Amino acid sequence: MRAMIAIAAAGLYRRYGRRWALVDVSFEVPAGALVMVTGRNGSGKTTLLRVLATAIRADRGMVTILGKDPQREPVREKIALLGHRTYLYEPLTALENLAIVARFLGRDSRRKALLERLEEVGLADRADDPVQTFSAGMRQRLALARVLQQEAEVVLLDEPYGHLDPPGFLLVDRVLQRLRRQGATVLIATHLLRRGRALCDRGLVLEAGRLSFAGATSEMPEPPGADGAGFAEGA
Amino acid sequence: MARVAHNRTPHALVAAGVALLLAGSYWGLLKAPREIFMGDVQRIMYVHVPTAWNAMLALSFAFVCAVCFLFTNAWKWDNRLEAAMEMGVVLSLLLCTQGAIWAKPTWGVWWDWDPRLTTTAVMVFAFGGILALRAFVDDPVKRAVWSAVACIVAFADVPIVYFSVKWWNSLHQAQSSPQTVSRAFHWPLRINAFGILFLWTGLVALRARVAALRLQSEIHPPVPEQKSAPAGAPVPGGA
Amino acid sequence: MSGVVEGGWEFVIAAYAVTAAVLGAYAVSVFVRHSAEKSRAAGGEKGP
Amino acid sequence: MSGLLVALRKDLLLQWRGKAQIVAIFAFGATALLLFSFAIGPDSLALRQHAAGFLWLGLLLASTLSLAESFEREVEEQALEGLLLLPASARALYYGKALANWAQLALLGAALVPVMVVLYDAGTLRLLSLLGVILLGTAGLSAPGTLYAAMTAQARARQTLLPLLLFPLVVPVLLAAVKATSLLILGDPMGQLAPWATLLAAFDVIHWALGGLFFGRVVED
Repeated sequence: MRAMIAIAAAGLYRRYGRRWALVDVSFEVPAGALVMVTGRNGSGKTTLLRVLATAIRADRGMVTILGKDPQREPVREKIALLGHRTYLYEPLTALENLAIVARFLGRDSRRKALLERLEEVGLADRADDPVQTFSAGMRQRLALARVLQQEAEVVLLDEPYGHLDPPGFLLVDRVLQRLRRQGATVLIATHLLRRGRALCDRGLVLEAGRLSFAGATSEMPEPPGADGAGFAEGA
Repeated sequence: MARVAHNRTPHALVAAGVALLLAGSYWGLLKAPREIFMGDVQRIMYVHVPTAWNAMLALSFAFVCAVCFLFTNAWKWDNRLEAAMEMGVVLSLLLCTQGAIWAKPTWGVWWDWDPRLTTTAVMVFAFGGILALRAFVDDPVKRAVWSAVACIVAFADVPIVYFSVKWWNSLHQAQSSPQTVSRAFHWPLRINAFGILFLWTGLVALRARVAALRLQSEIHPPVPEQKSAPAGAPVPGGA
Repeated sequence: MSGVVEGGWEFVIAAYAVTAAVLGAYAVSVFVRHSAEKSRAAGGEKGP
Repeated sequence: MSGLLVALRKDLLLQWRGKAQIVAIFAFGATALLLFSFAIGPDSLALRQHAAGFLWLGLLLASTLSLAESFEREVEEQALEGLLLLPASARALYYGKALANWAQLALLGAALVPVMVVLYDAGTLRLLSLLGVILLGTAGLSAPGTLYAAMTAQARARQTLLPLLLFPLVVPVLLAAVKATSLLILGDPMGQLAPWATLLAAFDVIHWALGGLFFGRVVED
């Protein structure tokens, strides 16, 4: 039997004003795959992830998530997005931010369960501090915990390694591997080619809004100037 | 790419409107007899009342456009909404000015908090505020949806504003209304009413074209290499 | 005594003048904007 | 229903964390009341006569600050978008926020009453009726205010836009609330309080319904 398709994009176009951010992007991702999306700054990675997460609409084309049209059928609860913005409430504590998500989704919002989640991202000792006292890296960890709190089947992570320290890099690696074991379909947008190659089985390369490569990460072309020398990939 | 129609109907409407207005004003100013109680000042009514009808009509059309936009998401309704709202604000502003000019010789003050006139003034600010909102939102989709919503909410507010001002100012003397004038006074009123109607429909049609052209330059750059764009996809633009 | 408003032609003239001025100015502005947008759209299509 | 309670709880918690802001907004309103009396001069009769109008003007000016503030937290890290993607119902989010804003504005109004009594010598013993008028009036500010704040929070020149859009719309609230409060302070020989309260209630019903109907369209992309 053919593997189920978790994410299907067909002819996606999206523009911002006069500029096209996505041009005719089509691909399919089988369920359970771990896929990296790469490309230079402004090549459309963030736009692609936001379109897939239904945060923004495509101007043309069709997104299918787990066989459903997310604009019409209830499939949003199975998608989680880690975006450039953290989706956190600054004046609230780490624990309260997670509790809000848990309550909206009808999940266990007791302190013990939420603390476990914070433990996972190494923030248990700051559980009762407001987010506005957090550093950028700590916010990223909390945003990651917020995404994990959704327990989604399709997880879209936009630069999950952003702002993180070397232990944070390892944390993201662990999270990705765990998501894969649980059978989630994961798409990460990242500039860390070596790391992405090691972790992911498939890769997508965007160039000025167009998909220039889709296939196994081992066959992925080196983008010009990205020979690894300029990329500090941490621990 | 949607082409903006180049037909001349709006120009013809504007020309017809101007001609009717000239004829109606000639009749109203020079041929119609003096009114018994109001004297010559009554002649302001031949232009004031038609303006009032048409201001309300233009804002009602804006409301219809807003509802149509929210149901269809078609850009033409957004273009028409922008045009009709602007026209409605201009006509309402004109109405307030005429009302002030009418109030001075009649009641001795420029502004007397008459419910109809006060409601019109509130509408100028309400719909003028929405036009300001449009100017400050760069994303065309958000601009269209928000102004349609704001237009519906403001329109729903009109009767409440009217009744609240009416009760608030209930000691005010009864207003003379055009229904009380004799048949001889009807013709200039009607001719001017149709004159303004033709004028504003023509102007709104033209203004909607302006909006369509601006929208096209804003959000409709040519699709790079239109090789596999699916057919039937929504294309913005159009008057 | 009869309450008839005498005179007032200056107000009548003012009302008609204001109406003509406002409608005329708005009409001119619409025509100007229309021709400006049309020539801009035409220029954009001919551009490189 | 449970979504509404979760949203309301979230907004009340956010307001609790921003209590310093609420105190500052109250101070702004009280300052406005003080300044209005300077505009009239030390004429106790005239001040008493205008007390209700000043109270509601002060509340209206303060309300734009508190309404705008309530969306500040939603847009700075796009938390509102995060909740919509969960997905949380836009209607629940709207009513949660509008109820929380209502509570805050009513509290603000109640807190400004003693200031009015002291400054203008304009008190009333019909405290329950006064509370009712404040509740009805602030409900009329909160429903359209929450809808418009959601728009203007994401626009340029938002400090100007919110009052520009909101003030013409809430003219009936201002008229009716001022009249009703005036009747309570200066006496109501004709029994005119009920029609004004009814007008406020009608405004509230219409705008609370419209807000819930349209909020989804306003915040969804």
